[in-house]
Amino acid sequence: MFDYFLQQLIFALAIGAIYGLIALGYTMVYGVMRLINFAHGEFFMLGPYVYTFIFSGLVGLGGLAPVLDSAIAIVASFVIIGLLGVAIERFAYRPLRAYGRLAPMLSALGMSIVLQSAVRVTVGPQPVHFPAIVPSTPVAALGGMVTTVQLGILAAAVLLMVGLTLFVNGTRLGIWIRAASESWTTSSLLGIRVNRAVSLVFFIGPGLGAMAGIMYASYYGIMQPTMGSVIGLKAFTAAILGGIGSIPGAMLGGFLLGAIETFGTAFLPILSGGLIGTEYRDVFAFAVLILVLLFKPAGLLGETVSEETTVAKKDY
Amino acid sequence: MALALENVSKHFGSLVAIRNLTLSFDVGSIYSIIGPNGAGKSTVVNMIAGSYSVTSGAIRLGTTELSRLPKHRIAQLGVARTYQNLRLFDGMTVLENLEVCFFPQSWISFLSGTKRLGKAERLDICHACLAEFHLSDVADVLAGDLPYGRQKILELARAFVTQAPIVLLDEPAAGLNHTETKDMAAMIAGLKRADRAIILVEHDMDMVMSISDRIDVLNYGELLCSGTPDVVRANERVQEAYLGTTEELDDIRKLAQGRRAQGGLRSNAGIVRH
Amino acid sequence: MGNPVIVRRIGLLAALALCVVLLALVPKLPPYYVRVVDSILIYIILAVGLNLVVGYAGLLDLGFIAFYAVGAYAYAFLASGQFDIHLPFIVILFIGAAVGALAGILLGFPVLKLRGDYLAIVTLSFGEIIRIAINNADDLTNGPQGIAGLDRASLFGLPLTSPVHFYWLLLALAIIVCAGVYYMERSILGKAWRAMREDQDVVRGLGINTTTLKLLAFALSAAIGGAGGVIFGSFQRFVSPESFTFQESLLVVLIIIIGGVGNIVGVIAGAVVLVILPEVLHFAAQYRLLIYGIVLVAVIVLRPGGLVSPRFNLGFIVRKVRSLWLSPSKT
Amino acid sequence: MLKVAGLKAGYGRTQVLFGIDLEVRAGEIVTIIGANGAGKTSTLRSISGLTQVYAGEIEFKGRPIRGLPPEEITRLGLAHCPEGRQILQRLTVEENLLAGYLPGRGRSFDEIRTEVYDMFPILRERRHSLASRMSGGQQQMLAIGRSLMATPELLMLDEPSLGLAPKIINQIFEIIIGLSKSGISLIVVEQNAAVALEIADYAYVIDAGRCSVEGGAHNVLNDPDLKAAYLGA
Amino acid sequence: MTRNRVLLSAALLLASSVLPAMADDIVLGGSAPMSGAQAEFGQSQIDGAQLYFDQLNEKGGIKGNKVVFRPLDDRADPRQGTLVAQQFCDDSAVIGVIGHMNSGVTMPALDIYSECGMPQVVPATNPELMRMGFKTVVRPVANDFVQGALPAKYVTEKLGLKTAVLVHDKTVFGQGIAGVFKDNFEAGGGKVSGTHGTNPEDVDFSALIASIKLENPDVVYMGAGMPQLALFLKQMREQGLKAQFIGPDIGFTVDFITQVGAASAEGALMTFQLPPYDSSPELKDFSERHQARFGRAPGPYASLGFANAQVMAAAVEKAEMLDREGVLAQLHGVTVDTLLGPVAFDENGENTTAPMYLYVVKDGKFELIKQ
Repeated sequence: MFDYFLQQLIFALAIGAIYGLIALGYTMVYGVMRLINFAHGEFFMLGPYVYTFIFSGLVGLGGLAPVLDSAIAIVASFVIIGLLGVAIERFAYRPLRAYGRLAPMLSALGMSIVLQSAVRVTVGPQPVHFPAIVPSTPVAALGGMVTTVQLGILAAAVLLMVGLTLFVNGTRLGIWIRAASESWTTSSLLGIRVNRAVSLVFFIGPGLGAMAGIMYASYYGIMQPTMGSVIGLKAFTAAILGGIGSIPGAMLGGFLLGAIETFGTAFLPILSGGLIGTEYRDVFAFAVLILVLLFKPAGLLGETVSEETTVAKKDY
Repeated sequence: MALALENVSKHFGSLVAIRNLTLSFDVGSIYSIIGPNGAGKSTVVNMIAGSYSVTSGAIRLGTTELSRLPKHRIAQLGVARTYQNLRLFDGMTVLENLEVCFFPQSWISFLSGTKRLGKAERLDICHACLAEFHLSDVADVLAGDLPYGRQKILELARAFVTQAPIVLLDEPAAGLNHTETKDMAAMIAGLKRADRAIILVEHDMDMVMSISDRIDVLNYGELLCSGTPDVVRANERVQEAYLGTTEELDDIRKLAQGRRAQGGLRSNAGIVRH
Repeated sequence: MGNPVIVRRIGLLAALALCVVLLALVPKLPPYYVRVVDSILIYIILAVGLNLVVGYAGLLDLGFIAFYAVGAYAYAFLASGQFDIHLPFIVILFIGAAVGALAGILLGFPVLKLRGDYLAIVTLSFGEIIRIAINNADDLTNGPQGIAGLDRASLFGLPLTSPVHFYWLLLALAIIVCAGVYYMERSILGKAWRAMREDQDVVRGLGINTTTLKLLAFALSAAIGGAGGVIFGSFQRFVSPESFTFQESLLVVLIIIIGGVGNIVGVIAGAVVLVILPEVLHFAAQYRLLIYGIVLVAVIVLRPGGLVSPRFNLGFIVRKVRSLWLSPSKT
Repeated sequence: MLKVAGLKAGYGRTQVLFGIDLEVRAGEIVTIIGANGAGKTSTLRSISGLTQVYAGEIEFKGRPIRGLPPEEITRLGLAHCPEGRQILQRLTVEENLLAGYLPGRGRSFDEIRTEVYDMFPILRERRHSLASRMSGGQQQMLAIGRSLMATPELLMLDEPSLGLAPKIINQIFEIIIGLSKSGISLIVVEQNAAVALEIADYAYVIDAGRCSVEGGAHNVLNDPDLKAAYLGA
Repeated sequence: MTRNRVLLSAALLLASSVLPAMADDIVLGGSAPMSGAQAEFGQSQIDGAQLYFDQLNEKGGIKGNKVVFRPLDDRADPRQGTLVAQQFCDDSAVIGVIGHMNSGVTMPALDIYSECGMPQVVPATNPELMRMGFKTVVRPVANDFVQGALPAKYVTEKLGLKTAVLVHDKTVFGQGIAGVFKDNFEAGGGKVSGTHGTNPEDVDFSALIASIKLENPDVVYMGAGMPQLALFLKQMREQGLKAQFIGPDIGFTVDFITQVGAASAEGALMTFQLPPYDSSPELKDFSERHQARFGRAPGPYASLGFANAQVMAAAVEKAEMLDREGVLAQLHGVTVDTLLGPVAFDENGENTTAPMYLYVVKDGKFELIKQ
């Protein structure tokens, strides 16, 4: 049984890493804009498509070594989707800043429909095989089986998370983002160009989402226009669970959600004697979320703001 | 009915905002709480109204202990207040700002209609109140559209419309000019009733001195002095706490003079009145 | 132009008459259009209900469709061969509303302490939990198969079979709901809600229990959702979980925002636009959703405050009618 | 250095400033005093671009700055240390300083940071603690230090003594004098008018959104009428 | 408000002017999800039907009349489905409908079609549909009973496998077909040791597979859509679960094998309503035409869409009057050789001989198992 547990833990970590990466995008955007960016799942979906486009383009042009082609395509996807994020913020969200929080949220919802439909009508609705970037070989570890792809995902995700943490905590640009998350007014008084900080966030968030998308496609071997909807919602849940606005919270929330889902599937039927089947996995995940929020109303690592100190009078 | 603070303390983390404060307020008088910034005046008001919890000690209204009750219960028992920064319902009319105060206080009274004012009755009271505060002409104007001074008066009216026995006024003169402040003082003085205690937190000394029956001076969360305006005015420690000691000022003065000696500045320009 | 008051009166009368005539003409349309109008009316009812929570109480509820589902399944359980219970439609309508309200209070309790976005995600979770539970409880609900062959509804002996019958029923209910909400909005309760939306802290300082206020909003809105669900069930005569997805919840929220939050006229406009838009876009075949999304973003960027200005609300229309008709001297 | 003429400003439909004229010359300490809510803070916010300006001229170093966004005004060398300190609570002391540092103004981060730490040794001591854990006085020092990171030529301090113990207040004022000596021009908005007038060169009295009196600080301090009106004595 | 009025009138105008048809054209409706999560399957079906009608028109249409195929998107939403149904009913030019793909969407729509006497060929496979007593509808494709029974028989009788685990996606189709498999498997002496529900859009089954591994069954039957079938099998093989994998028709595509990987897919069983694409010139021709017309191999339901169109066209061909009544009179009695093979209907409208074929993946290709 312990082996079984360890095996499940490996799965939980792999999927949790992907959730966490996407959740980072939600949380960063929320941090500076107080916006639930419903379009974020679509950046995740676009990642593998853009990657494939560039990769096959490179190969078509003669290409370099496959590893180099991959690397170039990965970086280019990050940049292209990051820029797309910046453009969307500029045109679909920025004009709505003065109109409360519902209007930009709605706009994000619309953008999500647009992006997903656009991909569907250009490449067709069918799932497409996505060749693994790293060949998948099983490795025995911890009494279970790990594939190289899982290890790769975990490594890449942790690398990106550490990189982001270092960037946000250690560099001037990172500090600017954190300052803008806390107060636009104060930041602007300090000479921080808040709009640029916002753009930066809309570059990094979608870029990370795209990275998660490429990992995901590589892990499961497919990509499809609708792949961002469900996982986007889950990652958003993870961000809330960790405390939205908090970067470590998003990572924690991602891994936690991965664990809840995996262990829910693995142990719910066993522990309930078959009474509660795996089909209740999402109910279980949502129930855990609600429970956490009952005791920690701002998520695990979110800051509890007492109502007396909330200056914003109108929440919605 | 009397409001009493008994050995009340309030800590914010490691910061002690109020230390063992004991005060009591009886109906029929106007009280002022003064003191330097950060002395704990607003904390006292917020604790009475239930916005802040009490770290230790008790606050009682008559025989009821307020300090454990939720905020809306405290208000229902008869504590009304205004806020340091205007907090009106900007998107509602002046009349509606008052009307809301008559929302039925519990499920039972809401459903059964007992102890519940009829609409006509409610409106009569509100209109009478508006008349009393000279706001009748703007009854249907959105509160947010009123000029600052009248918004202040509306907030005052909202605190008085339910005839609460305890009214807490948090800096009613803040932001008003001299004439307005004088009017405000007269208005508050005129609201003194035998069945009502008015507690004022205010910086404007003219107002405080002219209308208060008793002044409590707070410093570092403790009561520095308490008494009639004359007593307080004469108290040296109060003067010190408010104006700073002369020696410290001297040091700064010396430094300032050293700097000015460089010259070329407008230090000695005459006074121009616009 | 003679007496301007008279001219304006005639104009107003003509406008009102036009509305009545248009509404009376709907049954003459081909059934497809009647069905579209029926859909619009259902969404108006739902959106006006949800608006109580989002627009008046200022709480973003992303799981509203759960109450709709509760209502629809109430009809399926109580008027079909599923348990061989066949209650009259009108009885189930009230039961549906009551069960909806109960579910609303149930949801209300855990979320009251939560701030905006946390509240949104918890309501979303609640909606999903309800849908998944319906999908999984095979013995009770037939799971994904849904419950088919629901009773044909009848009201006071009149059978409700065609889209036209439902048009009249839905129109009546929509008017009742709009009028009820309009009355509530102007009552002291509505004022307390508005005040709470502006500054919940001060409202508490006025002696108002905001917990009660919020629960009341949840319960009322859920009751409307439940009643809407009952009608939906009796109209389709088939219920299955796929009618109650998160997308449906979002659609109702969209209707409110597109139209203008907190404004019944806006909600009506929003429902009209968002129900008709996909129908119009049928010609675009696979580009349909793409164009829909583009229109959505365009509308919101161009009119961020909603299609209908907050000033143009039901109160405004009523005042206009009053001032022009009832007391012409005051114009 | 700074010239403001006929400034009218407000928040949406509520106008709060009805015509402010003021001037700051190089090296001066100018103080703005007046009743709470009279418009002192709004004046500073209008100058730094935070409050909507309806009419009037604002010129900094001969350049009109009305309508510029706050960050660009700061980048020109006009820093604003806001009321209530507005420390970024979730950042550490040093991160707050880093947030305030503007590259491209000719001085390195390390250089200014050392200066600030020398001025406020307590900040160096607690450089890695979260700003929210600092006491009120320390936060005020941090706020001033942070403003200095932008190498300002004119620094506007809004209520630097607010909520501070008298001893700390005196320290703050000593620092203000020190800043002035190092060549920074200052506007100090103060409720504690008595001390503010002691250290200032020139004073403006604002009353209900208008400039009612101006003059050499000492003359204002010693004017019997003004004393009665604004100094609470 | 003016904006809304403009929008409204524009809406009504546009809605009434969708794809105008010539007076003597034969207008046939079709409906399936063409947007949203199930767009792939719906679109493949529509494409298949379109392909046949194009082919028909090239040959001069039916009795010299051009066939206009008018597909409408139902988004797999029952409410949308009723609107689409009503729209077809209202348009007197429409004399037959192929739709809907989802049983849940078809269910409330049946009522509407039958009320306006609309001849309907239904692609949805839920057995329940044809037992509701509607006389306006036929189903050429095999229902889930046939599809679930065939592989169950094969693995118990021919392969002698004893234990099975069922996985389904909690949809009407997935759950229904898994249930049928279970009944037949148990009837054949097998034992079902567990049934697991997933969500229709799940992609990660690793936790579930690990727990199935504990049960170590001989057979894993999965009632789900694509790409879930492929993902499940791939992850199953990655974890070294060696059980016999069986899936339904929806996985009978080239994509299935590419997505799983030829090595991992080896040995998987799949049911399908058609003989192999290369088994007859018609099928070969279909496959090539599809590739030529749409630039891709036939999607999961393209051939079924094609066959449904063949049935509808045959009924129209035989009709004396080119109206609904005329077509309806012929609908039940029609016999036609389709891609599926010969089609004829019983009193419920089910195909009496609805064929079902079992395939095994061998060397990266589907190979028919001859019985």
